[in-house]
Amino acid sequence: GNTTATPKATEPAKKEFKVGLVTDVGGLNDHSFNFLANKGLEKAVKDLGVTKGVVESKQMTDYETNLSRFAQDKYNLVIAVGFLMQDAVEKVAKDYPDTKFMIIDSSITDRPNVASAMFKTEQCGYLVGVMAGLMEKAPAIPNALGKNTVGLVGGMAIPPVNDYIAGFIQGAKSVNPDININLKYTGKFDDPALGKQTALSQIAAGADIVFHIAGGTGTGVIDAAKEKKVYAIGVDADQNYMAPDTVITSALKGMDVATFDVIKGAMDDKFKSGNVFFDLSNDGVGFATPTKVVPKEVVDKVNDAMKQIKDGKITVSNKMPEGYK
Amino acid sequence: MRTCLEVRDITKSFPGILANDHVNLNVREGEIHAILGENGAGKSTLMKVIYGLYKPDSGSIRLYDQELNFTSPRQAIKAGIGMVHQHFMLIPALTVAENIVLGGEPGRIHYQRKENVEIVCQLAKQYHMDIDPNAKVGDLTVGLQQRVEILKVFYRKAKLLILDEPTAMLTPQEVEELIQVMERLRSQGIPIVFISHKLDEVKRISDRVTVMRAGKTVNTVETKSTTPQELANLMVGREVVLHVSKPPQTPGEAVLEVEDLVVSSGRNEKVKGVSFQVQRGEIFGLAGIDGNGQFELIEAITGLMPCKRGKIRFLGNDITSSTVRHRTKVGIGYIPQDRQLDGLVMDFELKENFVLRDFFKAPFARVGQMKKKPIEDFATRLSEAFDVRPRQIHALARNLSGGNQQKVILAREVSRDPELLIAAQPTRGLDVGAIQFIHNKLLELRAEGKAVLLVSLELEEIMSLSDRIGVIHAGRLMAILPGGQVTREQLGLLMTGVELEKEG
Amino acid sequence: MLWDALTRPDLWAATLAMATPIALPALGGTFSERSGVVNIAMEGIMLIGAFFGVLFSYYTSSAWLGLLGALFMGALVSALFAYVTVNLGADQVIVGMGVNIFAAGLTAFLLNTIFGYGGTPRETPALPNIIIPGLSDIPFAGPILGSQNVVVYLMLILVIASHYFLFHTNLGLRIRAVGENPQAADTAGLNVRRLRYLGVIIGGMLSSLGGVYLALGLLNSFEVNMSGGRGYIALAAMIFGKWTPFGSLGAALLFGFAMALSMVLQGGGVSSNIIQMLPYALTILALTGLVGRSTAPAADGIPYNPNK
Amino acid sequence: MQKTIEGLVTPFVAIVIAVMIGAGVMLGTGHNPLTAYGALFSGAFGSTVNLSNTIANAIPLILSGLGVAIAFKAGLFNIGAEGQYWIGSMAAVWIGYSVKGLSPILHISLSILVAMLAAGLWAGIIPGLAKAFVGAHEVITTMMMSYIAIFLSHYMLENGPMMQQGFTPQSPVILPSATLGKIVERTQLSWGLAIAVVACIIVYWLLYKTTLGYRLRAVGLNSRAANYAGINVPFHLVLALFISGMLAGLAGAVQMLGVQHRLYDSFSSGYGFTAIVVALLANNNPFGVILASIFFAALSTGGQSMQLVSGVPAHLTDVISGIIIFLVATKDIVQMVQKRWRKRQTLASDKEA
Ligand SMILES: Nc1ncnc2c1ncn2[C@@H]1O[C@H](COP(=O)(O)OP(=O)(O)OP(=O)(O)O)[C@@H](O)[C@H]1O
Ligand SMILES: Nc1ncnc2c1ncn2[C@@H]1O[C@H](COP(=O)(O)OP(=O)(O)OP(=O)(O)O)[C@@H](O)[C@H]1O
Ligand SMILES: [Mg+2]
Ligand SMILES: [Mg+2]
Repeated sequence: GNTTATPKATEPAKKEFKVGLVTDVGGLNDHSFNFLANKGLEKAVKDLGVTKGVVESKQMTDYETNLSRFAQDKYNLVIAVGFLMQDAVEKVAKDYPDTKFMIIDSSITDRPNVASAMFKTEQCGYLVGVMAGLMEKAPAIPNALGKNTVGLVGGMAIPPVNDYIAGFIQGAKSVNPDININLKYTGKFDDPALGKQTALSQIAAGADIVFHIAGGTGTGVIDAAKEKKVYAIGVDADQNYMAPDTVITSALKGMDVATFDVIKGAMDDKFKSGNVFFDLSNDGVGFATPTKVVPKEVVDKVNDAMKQIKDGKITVSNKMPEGYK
Repeated sequence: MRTCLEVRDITKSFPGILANDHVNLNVREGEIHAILGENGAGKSTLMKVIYGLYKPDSGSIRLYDQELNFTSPRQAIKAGIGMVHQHFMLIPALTVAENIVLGGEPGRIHYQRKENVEIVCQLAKQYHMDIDPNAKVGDLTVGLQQRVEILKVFYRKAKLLILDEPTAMLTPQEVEELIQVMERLRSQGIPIVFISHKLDEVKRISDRVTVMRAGKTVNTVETKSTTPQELANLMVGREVVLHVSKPPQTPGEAVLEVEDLVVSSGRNEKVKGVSFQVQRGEIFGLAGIDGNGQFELIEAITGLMPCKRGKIRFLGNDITSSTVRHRTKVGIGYIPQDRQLDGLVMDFELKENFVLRDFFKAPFARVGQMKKKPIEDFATRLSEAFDVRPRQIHALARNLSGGNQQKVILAREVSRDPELLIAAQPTRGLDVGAIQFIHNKLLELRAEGKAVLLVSLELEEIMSLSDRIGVIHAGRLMAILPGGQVTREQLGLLMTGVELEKEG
Repeated sequence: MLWDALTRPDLWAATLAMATPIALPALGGTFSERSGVVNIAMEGIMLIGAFFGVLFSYYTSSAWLGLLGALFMGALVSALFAYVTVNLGADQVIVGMGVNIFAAGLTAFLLNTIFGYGGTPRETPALPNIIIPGLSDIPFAGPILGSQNVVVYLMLILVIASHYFLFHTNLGLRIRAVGENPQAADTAGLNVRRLRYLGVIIGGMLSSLGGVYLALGLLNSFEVNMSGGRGYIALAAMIFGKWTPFGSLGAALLFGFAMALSMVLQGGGVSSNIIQMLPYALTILALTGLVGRSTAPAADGIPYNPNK
Repeated sequence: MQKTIEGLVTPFVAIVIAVMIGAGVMLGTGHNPLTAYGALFSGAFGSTVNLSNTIANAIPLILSGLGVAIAFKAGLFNIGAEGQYWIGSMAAVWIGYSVKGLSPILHISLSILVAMLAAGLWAGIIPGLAKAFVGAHEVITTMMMSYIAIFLSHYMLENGPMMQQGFTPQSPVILPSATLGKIVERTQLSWGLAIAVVACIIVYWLLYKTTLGYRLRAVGLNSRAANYAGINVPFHLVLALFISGMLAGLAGAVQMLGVQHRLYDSFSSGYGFTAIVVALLANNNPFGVILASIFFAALSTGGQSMQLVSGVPAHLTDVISGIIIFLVATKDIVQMVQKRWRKRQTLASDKEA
């Protein structure tokens, strides 16, 4: 029983706090936001004693159905994972004003019962970009291919992916203006074989650090780096466990933290509607502790950049720089 | 003489049909035993039961002293039964040699191409059957395919041979060859069960005849002590007129004029400059050995194949490049040689097949909508007029016997009142009753002053019906002869490409 | 840019690597359809192979046992497929789709039940890459042919072996005969059902091997739906290759090449989405321009029941 | 009538057997099958809202299933309904938001018309012509065109011509004048249902009551005989794929105008492949397509409710649907059961005699 266990839906809620989670079509196995949001929810079950219900949507039309099903069943808070659910949340939230909703990666500001968790992943993308940019500058990394090239593998050209990429490029160029950025999209989030081939071709073209923003496809990217003995940067969660010698750091997007926080807030009657931003300043995004491959002075410089962003001295845009498509 | 095969009380039913009803059959060592019966009498079914393809509902079969209990042809083959099937059991995509050795390939794992070709050559030589072992069976003429079927059986060294209508598609020469082979086998003591609708063949080579009617065995008689007429009556259960009577008639103007026609299929020229005319009130017979371009010629006339050169005129108008539809409209009717492949949509209901040519026209359709009532009325009327059995216009064409399928096509084409009817092999595989019916229809058309172009591989049919006979060989028209006077031998020679001496 | 890409050995290495998981199920489909059973279940059987390959590899700590287990499961599911289609005469396309849906559901369900949502364990042993001593040192060909995963070499061997088997052995002749005309084969004394089982099961094992390549050859993990439509592409490759082993390989290579090329060409200013259409467009072009008609085995898809 | 009842017995028995197998799996994995199936059923049909959503989910399946069926009838395996769906969706949405100032009737009709035309051409031109004139196998061409269509939709939305100004890759919302009204509020059930039902009737009429249908079926069953009948076979092959594509495109249009109201950047609707199963299970009968679609829609909506209530993963519904498809296709299993039953009956009556 790794999934849910809720009492019968008809039973009246006593004092229990019920949280429903609707995944997008990627499902809980996506290695990315659905997985992480669910992780936050599970933590809430453990730490806060909430009751949870989880539904994996199979097609676009299921979003509305599933969200309203939770609302009908008098769930206190319903979490919609992913920007694809924006329209559905707007509709259902209007139909069920007494139910609270949280949407991840999308901005809904005109409903008092909707909280939108927005992540400034361009910021953490920037930081790992700085790290990669510095390491590409000789003589920072062992096994360097000497082509001053990094590989970026994106799933699709959609905001949750491109935010990272935009930040990464800005960060890398800020310290290493000549760096070659080899950006490819796989068009899929669930094809690790394709991810691996894509990364292999980048490595063959000289990339010695690959950064993936491609969910399950990305596991293949890390695998390629491991096989070719170059380096990889993980995404969303700390992915070092996948290949400890290969994954030097990960760009973190605290969806589990955000989910947990919003649940906790709602339980304590401190639910805040509108955009809730998660960024470096509130540890909503960040980067995983680098492995010892990354020289100390590089880490220092990254921390420095982090400070500057927090202080507002650097602003990172989530717009893709010119020339990247 | 010892009994070789004994069939007792075999019953086999299909949903709704009792195909074999307590059938008895007794085949002696060293005899050729003919089976006669109308289409659908149950002959093939019985043979398939013996061969293990169908499981009988009841009854028993003994081969010599051994009780047979077949569940598949494998056991029949092992027991020494060989069968040539009415509908060829060949694999067109494979070569002759592959077809012949299939199921009994020499060697263990590797397919021994060279050896197998050699085996087939030997076999062919032994039985005087010329064949190219490396040819693809799909490229062979029907007659050659028949040879492959027979060689297949010889390869297995059968103790008992079943031949289900082996001569239906052979030319007279090929029939002769086959008969010689059969006689040789008989002299070796191998009994043969032989099914045919051709009474003269049966009379000529069989020792005894068993007649089947409606799933039952009617009688078994010594061939010597009977006549074709008696056999026909026994088969049909009533008096049959075996000879067609063709009143003399003067033909009228030309309906179809073909001028220097060239037709090619793929890279080969199949018809190489043919010219002839068909006139009102005549049956023009086109004789030839299968594969000499006669079918390409008529497909070009009906518009199913393009012409490379030459002219086709119909009622004075050039139709060389008209569509099929146009030719149908102006009055060409066509009975294709392969009824199941070209003439019918097997999974359409009969009523839909009855209107295959005119479905788009009033009264069957108006502004693109099919009209149910007129179609059904039409189908019912034709079924009755042409005695299509069963009389169910909603039955699928697939579920009709071959003879009845043919009647559907004939009914459809004749009912359109065509100025010219092209009939290709219209009686192939049909029983005497059905043949007679169709021949009479063709003669009726002739009497009405229509033109008929008859293509047949069967010389008897051509000779008894045609007013004039064109002989085609290798894509060329060898001669056009008056129907009444020509002999079998003359035709036979022309068909093999020997020019007759010019007379006068 | 294009020329530059074409002269890079890694493009061709990627071509081969990408072609392998298409060629194997295409080969599998060829076996099945040559015996007269239309098989669109390759996608599902690949998933079965991928998942059980990982599962067995993890529990036995041997990728080779994983491979064997996957082949066994592929054979098992195919045998079920064969039973329903050959013995019971079910519509092969429907059942094939049923297998695909079933396999996608089953593997995802088992993945989550056994391993949870985080994916399969990292310590699953994978099948090794093989470095062929002499070959891998040759300048251009070395990186392409000299060091690939063992399954890639296996695939190449299997293509040749399949060609030999189908076209130069007695059993191959029999399988083809059954696919062309089962009734004729029956009257020649062949056991139609058994031969169709053979075709379907060999086909299933080959498709399964395609899945094993993805999960244990290329990677060492299973992802939900990781076959990613390759089973359907393999269907196209099989038809494209006119139901022959070398043809299937050729079509798979063409497809793999186009995939690899579209990866390399990305980033030149043209939208990646346009570039990613390349493999599909190229396939249509090649089909209409070069290959044209391809005719299935004559009895492909037609159940055989002698008593009907 | 008898035929219809017999036609329904097989799927029914198949469903019963599959449900029992599913129950076994649930017991084996520690779930309560009664709760789970109860949730599945009530999730699909248990309330007006659920029933409406189930029917709403069936609509695109009905329409694309009809498209696949009509191609099958003409002897063509259109495996690319998915792509034609996307083309239809794109076209409908584009007309839906960009053409202004039309009355609802006009606007909706125009969107639907353009969608059908675009999808029809998508299927008819390349796969159709290639089939008719080069003999290129339609399984390959329609499948490839399907992938191309999906990438085209990504292109349109990811900073492409149809992307709405702003953050997410999605098109603008269609104008109210292009929106199909709801039949039941707070559900996804729109008047697209009427379109689907009318489409079924038209397809039935077309196939069985018109000369066009006669021609298509003749070409599908025996193209040589069709040629002999004076039917232009290549033209009808193209036409069949064109009509087939039009229906899949209509599915997209109805979904966009009735439910989604804008185009999202997504991987696959999943309708294309399900449509194949729907068409085959329905034996290509237009009215059977309705039943089969509702069945799949119910499994899908009910399955998620099952996951919610009983904790049985939704993937298990895939396992069960797979088994059901298996069994429904296997008419003989059901016949075997029936035969055994009949035998027992005759035995009993023999004893009586
Ligand atoms: N597989 C079958 N299914 C249903 N009915 C069949 C089947 N085979 C034969 N029949 C029916 O059984 C009857 C006998 O057919 P059979 O083929 O034995 O006739 P036949 O004597 O060989 O005829 P012909 O002279 O045309 O070859 C026919 O009514 C036929 O329609
Ligand atoms: N499923 C079926 N149901 C009913 N009748 C069938 C079925 N399958 C075959 N038949 C009929 O059974 C008969 C036996 O088949 P067979 O192949 O021996 O043909 P036939 O009657 O001898 O035909 P022909 O005269 O063309 O040689 C055929 O008449 C055929 O139409
Ligand atoms: Mg017969
Ligand atoms: Mg016959």
